[in-house]
Amino acid sequence: MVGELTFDYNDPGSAALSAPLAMSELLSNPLSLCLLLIAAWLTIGLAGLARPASLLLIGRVLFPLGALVGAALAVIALVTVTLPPDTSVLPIGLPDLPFHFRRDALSNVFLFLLGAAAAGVSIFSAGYFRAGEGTAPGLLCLQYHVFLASMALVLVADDAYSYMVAWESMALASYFLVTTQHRLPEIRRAGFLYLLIAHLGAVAILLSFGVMQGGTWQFTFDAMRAAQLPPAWAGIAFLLALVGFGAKAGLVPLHVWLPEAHPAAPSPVSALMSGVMLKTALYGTLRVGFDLLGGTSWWWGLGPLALGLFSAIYGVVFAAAQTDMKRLLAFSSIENIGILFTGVGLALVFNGVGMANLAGLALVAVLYHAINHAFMKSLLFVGTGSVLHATGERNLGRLGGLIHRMPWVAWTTLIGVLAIAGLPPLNGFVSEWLLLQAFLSAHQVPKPFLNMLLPLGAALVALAAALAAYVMVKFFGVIFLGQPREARLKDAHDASRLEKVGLVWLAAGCIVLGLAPMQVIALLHQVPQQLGIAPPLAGAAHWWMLVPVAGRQASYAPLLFLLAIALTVAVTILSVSRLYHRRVRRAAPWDCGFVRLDARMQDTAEGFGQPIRHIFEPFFGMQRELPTPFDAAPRYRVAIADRIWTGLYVPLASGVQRIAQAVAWLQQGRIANYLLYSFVTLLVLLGLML
Amino acid sequence: MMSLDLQILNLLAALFLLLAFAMLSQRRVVGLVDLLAMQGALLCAATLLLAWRTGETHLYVSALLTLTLKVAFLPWLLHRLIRRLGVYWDSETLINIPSTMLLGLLIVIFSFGLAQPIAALASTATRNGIGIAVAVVLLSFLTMITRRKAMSQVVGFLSMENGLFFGAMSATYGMPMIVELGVALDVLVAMLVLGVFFFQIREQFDSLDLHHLESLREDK
Amino acid sequence: MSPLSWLTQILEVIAALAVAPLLMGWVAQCRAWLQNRSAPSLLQPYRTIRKLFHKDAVLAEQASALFRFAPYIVFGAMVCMTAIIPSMGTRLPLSDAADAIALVGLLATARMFMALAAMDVGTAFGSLGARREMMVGFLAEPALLMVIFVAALISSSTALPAIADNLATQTLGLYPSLAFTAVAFLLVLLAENARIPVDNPATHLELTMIHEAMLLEYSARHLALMEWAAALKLFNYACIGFALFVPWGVVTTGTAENPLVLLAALPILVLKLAIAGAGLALVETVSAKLRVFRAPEFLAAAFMLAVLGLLVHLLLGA
Amino acid sequence: MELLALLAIPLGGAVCLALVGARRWAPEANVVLSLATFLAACALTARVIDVGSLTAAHEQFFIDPFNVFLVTLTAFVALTTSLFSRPYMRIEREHGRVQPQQLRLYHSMYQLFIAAMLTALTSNNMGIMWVAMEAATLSTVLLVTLYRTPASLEAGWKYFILCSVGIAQALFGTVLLYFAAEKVLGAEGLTALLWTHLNAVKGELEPAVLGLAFVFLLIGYGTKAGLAPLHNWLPDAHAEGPTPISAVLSGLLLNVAIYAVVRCKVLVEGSLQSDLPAKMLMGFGLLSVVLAALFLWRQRDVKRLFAYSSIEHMGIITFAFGMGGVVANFAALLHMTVHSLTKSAIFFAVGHAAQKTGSQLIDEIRGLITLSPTVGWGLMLGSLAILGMPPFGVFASEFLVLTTAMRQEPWATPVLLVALGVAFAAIFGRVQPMVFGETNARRLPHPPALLPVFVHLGLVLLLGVFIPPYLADWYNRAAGLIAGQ
Repeated sequence: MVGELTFDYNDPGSAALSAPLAMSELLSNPLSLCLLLIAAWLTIGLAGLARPASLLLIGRVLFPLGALVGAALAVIALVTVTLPPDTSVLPIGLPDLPFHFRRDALSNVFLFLLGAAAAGVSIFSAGYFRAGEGTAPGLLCLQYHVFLASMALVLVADDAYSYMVAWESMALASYFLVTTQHRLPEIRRAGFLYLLIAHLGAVAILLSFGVMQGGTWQFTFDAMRAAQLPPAWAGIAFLLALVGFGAKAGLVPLHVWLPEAHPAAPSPVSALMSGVMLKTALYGTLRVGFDLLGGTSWWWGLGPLALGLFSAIYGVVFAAAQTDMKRLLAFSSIENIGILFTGVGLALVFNGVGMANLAGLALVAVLYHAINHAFMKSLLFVGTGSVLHATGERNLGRLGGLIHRMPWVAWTTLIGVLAIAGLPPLNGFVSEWLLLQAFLSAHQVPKPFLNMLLPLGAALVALAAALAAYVMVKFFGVIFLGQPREARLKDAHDASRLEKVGLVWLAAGCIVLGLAPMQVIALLHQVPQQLGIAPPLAGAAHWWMLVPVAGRQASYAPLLFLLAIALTVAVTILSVSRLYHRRVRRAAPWDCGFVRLDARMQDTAEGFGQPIRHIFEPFFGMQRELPTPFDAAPRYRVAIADRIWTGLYVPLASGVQRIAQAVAWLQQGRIANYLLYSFVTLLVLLGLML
Repeated sequence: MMSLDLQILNLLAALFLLLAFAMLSQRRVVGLVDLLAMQGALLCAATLLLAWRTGETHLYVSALLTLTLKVAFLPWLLHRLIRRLGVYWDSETLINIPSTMLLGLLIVIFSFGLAQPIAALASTATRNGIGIAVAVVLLSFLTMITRRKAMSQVVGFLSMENGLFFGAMSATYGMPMIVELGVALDVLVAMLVLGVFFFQIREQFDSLDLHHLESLREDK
Repeated sequence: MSPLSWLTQILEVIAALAVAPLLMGWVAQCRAWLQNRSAPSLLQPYRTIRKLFHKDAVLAEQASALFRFAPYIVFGAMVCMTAIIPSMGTRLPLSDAADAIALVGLLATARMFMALAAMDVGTAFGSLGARREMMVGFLAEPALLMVIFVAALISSSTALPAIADNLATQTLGLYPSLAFTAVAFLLVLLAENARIPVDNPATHLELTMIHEAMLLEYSARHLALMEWAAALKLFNYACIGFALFVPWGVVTTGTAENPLVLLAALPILVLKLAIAGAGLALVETVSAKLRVFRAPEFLAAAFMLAVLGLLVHLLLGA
Repeated sequence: MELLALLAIPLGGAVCLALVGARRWAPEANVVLSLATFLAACALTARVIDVGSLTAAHEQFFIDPFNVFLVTLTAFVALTTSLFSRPYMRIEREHGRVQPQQLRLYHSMYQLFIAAMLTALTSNNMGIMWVAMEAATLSTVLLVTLYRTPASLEAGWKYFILCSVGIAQALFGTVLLYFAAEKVLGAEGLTALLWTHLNAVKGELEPAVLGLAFVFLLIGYGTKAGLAPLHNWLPDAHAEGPTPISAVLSGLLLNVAIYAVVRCKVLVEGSLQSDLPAKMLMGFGLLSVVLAALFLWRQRDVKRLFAYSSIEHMGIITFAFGMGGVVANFAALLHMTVHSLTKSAIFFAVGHAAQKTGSQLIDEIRGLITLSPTVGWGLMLGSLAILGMPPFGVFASEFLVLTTAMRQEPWATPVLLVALGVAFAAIFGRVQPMVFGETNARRLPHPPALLPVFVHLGLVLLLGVFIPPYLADWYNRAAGLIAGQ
């Protein structure tokens, strides 16, 4: 038996809850405020077109303004999360289907995610974008803010049409942002692949809406909630939605566009795409699965669960093998998306078998991790952006030792690295902890086999998390530590002031989210509560201590934890320097007495990935070039190929090619044949009519 | 025993069909045009007979149209074109003659079967003509498919038009006047356009053989 | 949380700090006996640490602040673990601060900082050691988690003290699942503490070393802290093992009122440690060092065993 | 009155331009005439909006919500196309691709073509509609062959033969219709072919005859609408003619043909109590979508590419009409509108691109966005619009079509999904490198006439996010009318 879900928080937490109730009179309709802010984003974007070439206007005015709007959105979403849903209708769209909007706790959580991350990224972009990089700054500003606005619209849309419009505008805007450097063929290819898969996904989502619709012209989400679908059709709707949203989220095997597109974009855009845009897909899955379809059947969860676990492992393993820092981060995003969808699947299963508390727990874990990932991944991506600007280098093999040249970027990035590696007391750990706690109760699911298999999922999640730590050591160590692998890295410069602000904002987010889990969870739990998945929280012992499920004594108190470590470290430092001395002498590295040490002797990115490539060989299609002892200029090269790309997509394309070739035979340019076609068609139709 | 004029009408219909078969097998372009002219003549005769029988004035007009256009003008135009362009023979048909005839036979059966229910409904005396008309339309379709020379395709097209008119006549004693005029006008314009066409094609490829016109294709 | 209980907490930590190097020395001594070598003194580790503290620290030119700071963090992490793990008493102030999963996270933190510090100087061996350490780590961590999960499922808690409590207080039952996990845990312990067959703490043959390779650039007090942290790590692992498999003899009551009750637990702990150390030495003596890229298979075996334990528990409910 | 103006202006214009079409100011005259026609169309629309459906000239002409919006659309696109063709044909002339007398032919035939289409749309008499359709074909045949290149001649020849043969079938269908009609309406030929009357008595018409008639009519007008497998003339004709003609062929003529098919379908469905006609339309629609998508995959010529895309969209429209029901019809009508606007806009942009780079081959058009940003963005946005990317209007209609299909004909949706995906990959994969990347041509002096492009795209965008109420009401009425309500 599972005890009731209890999180403990006292005054600060409940203050965070009661404050909005006080403010609720003040802002009668938060949704309208959100819509205003979205409009503000659009106007900022359009303002960019006024003087497309002026960096002063765009960099010093517009982007900071955009950041402010983002922050405001985050604040509103935060303080109104406990309010009941409110809706509004805009008289545009299809004749009998105006744009419906609705704000509820679920939207709030993701709006907060979007606003907070966007604030950091925008302020960073203010210092980041420079002239003469492909698209004109003004146009860039437009695309950027349209991207933000459309993401926000996706989160508040309340009917299929406005949702799809916002959804595809998002894809379109991001596509143009990805192809900023359209002169490079590989970037064009990336953009093409991205938009193609995004569009296919969108059509799948569209069809799923088509299944869920409540009848003629009944495309509002309310109608869909009301519509009573036969289980089979509901299942089809969910699977279609899963395919569509999976394509956008980069769920394996629909992930191929992601590692191409994310690196191709300018770093702040990569940050938004990885940190926020992928989450809109998560939002869609939750909206359809739990809200529109009511998450009735437990077996729906199996799809996200299986795909999620596979994506998690697949993504992190490939991340370990990458040599391009942004590709590495992109694959790590696939991993995190995998973890998120695993959680969704778990929540669906729990919900389907009626274990309300655990469903709530899993859902909260998912939302928490989504927010965390938004902060960490944005932080890391903008960090790579600064590195890219400072060195003009994306290849890990040509970086190194940057912690001396760019301390700000290095230390903020270190926070992100530790967080995404899931280390306490930072935020990444909390969400994974919650997810593991949820998994720990999975054996109580009253389904044969499932109750055996689910706990193994925990093992895979743990494996993914551990591998993430490996990847992150590689990422940080190779870029920032060791000796510079290139001479010109010596004159790398640190981030500009605005960039620093952005970095610090995101890093601070990682820390705060890590230290105040109770308060965050108290807010997040509004979502399962409003969706009617889980009962409200029961208050309990201490505001600083997190307890997942009462009836199992397990707890985690990050503040205490951090204090303890800090205390010990401080005491150690003090005592060591008191009892002994603090003399330090600088000398050449010892390195077992080897004298002529140079940068090329450190581990390269390939070298660091070697054990993974060795252990997970079946995942990769590898071509190695090994030097023979007699090579005059020995060189080692290894190329990693994605088996899914070569095994699924390439055959698919060539298949269509072949079919097209076969069909082309119909059209040989001979008029007699064409007449024959008409003739035969005529006879056939006449025959039908007889 | 039906009345004489009806018998004649049926005879004309049969001849009409026969001519269609003749066209299917005829390989000399000049011959084709003559056959076309004869078809026109038959059509005209049938229309006249019908007009006399029913006393519909507009049938006289349409007979007149047929006479001027299909019996006199178009054959003359085509002959002139043939002489000017010097295309007398069609090259080998795409399908050899006997099998074409066989196909034609099947088509005739099909179209008769098709027309029976309609003919049953028809109140006109010439209801059996409908089947013939359908057959002729399809046969000339077949002619167009099997020919290689632009000229013979045109002839096929015109005989298809004849078939249509025959159908209209035998089903409903002809279309409303205004429509008939419009159709006739269209056919006339079409022929003029064709004339221009032939010369353009000739000056491009100095031949009217259709295999020159097979460059726009997808299978390369 | 009475101040007395905090006192108890501090006492436990101090005891751990004191005992940990002793354990190292004891294992070394047992190994020497088993291998017919003349054994070093039991106090050798203390001497080493003291000597190191007195030396002047030598840092490589390109070492960054991270390099200097890492030893303190690693040491601090290990000390915190001692505070959380119920080595002598449960129900201590800090025991709620983190459950077993958080402990694994703490281990990972320490490992990560070690690895980063090793890469910081940019020597060939440093990065090599870091890579190998992380490889061992990412395989050992899930295995350890699985081990803990089994215990957690049995006592429906992921907090070590609670697990220890439950296992200690309830009537003695046989848990076949725990048998599997015990073996898995042993393998993980060997790997994580740089023991034969995965690594050899005594080696200085560069190409085979993992843990040592990361410490190459350290000297003086930094090295001392690292060594001490390593000792604490072994101690912590041992205590985790006790908490999971032989939780008896841990003080479960009255720690809040009277710190001195811990003294009752101390001899039992020392006894357990002595046996464990001897066993460890035995294992190290009888087994041969694996080649580095065999280590994954070794740990994969541990992982599989732990998972098997899990399945067995789910199947038999025990 | 407006109707008279509507038909007389282009007809008279054709005659005048036949005389003076070679003058320097002929293009302007062309624009002015088209403008006048458009104004007449607007007047007519206004009239219909307040008095509702009306007939004229002894019921020979008939205006109802269904065709009046097509009339306005036709007049509008004709106007914008004439605007576009003004500089375009000038440049063609400078390049020496056309001679003055050919320009004369071009201008006069352009007007004649408009007149023919407007007649076909407004005529109430099925026979006259047929005549007008044939006239539309004939007037464009010589325009397709305007350049006298071998390819254009071939294209023209195929266009001529295939369409004439096809439409001959339509004539036979009309004959059968008449045959069935006069049973009910009596032999005095004036009323028996009038759609309004036929529609009034469609219940009593003889099903067997109407079935056959529908087959012939479908084959006939379907050939003109470019439904697979009767489409073979279309890509050739669209690719080889002058771009303005491609624009009107794709944007307008196909619509008119579809219009004819739908008119027939309404009658036949009323008489036949089976859903066979609907099934046929759906079959043609799906086949066209699939085949077109596959052919798109192999295109090297940009105008051919978009010609096939027209086939694809005609397929979608036909499929939607086949599904029937108010929503589907609404979607189909909307799709007709946005498709003709978008496609003509694309052809404008493509025309300028081809002129700038001096080639129609996709591989030789590169980096338009640097060569001429307006053309580049026009082509990019146009292509995205035609591929059904919101917020453009094409998405709105595809949204309705797909959702309705999911509800009514689930079996068809996988086919549509795959076909749309293939088409997207094919078109976008070819357009992107044309717009982006390094250019290989120098800028040309003359300014492109891109006003039409962006006006069209703007309208499509508007229709995507906001359909004006009266327009919506109009669609709804037409949709209801087609649905037989």
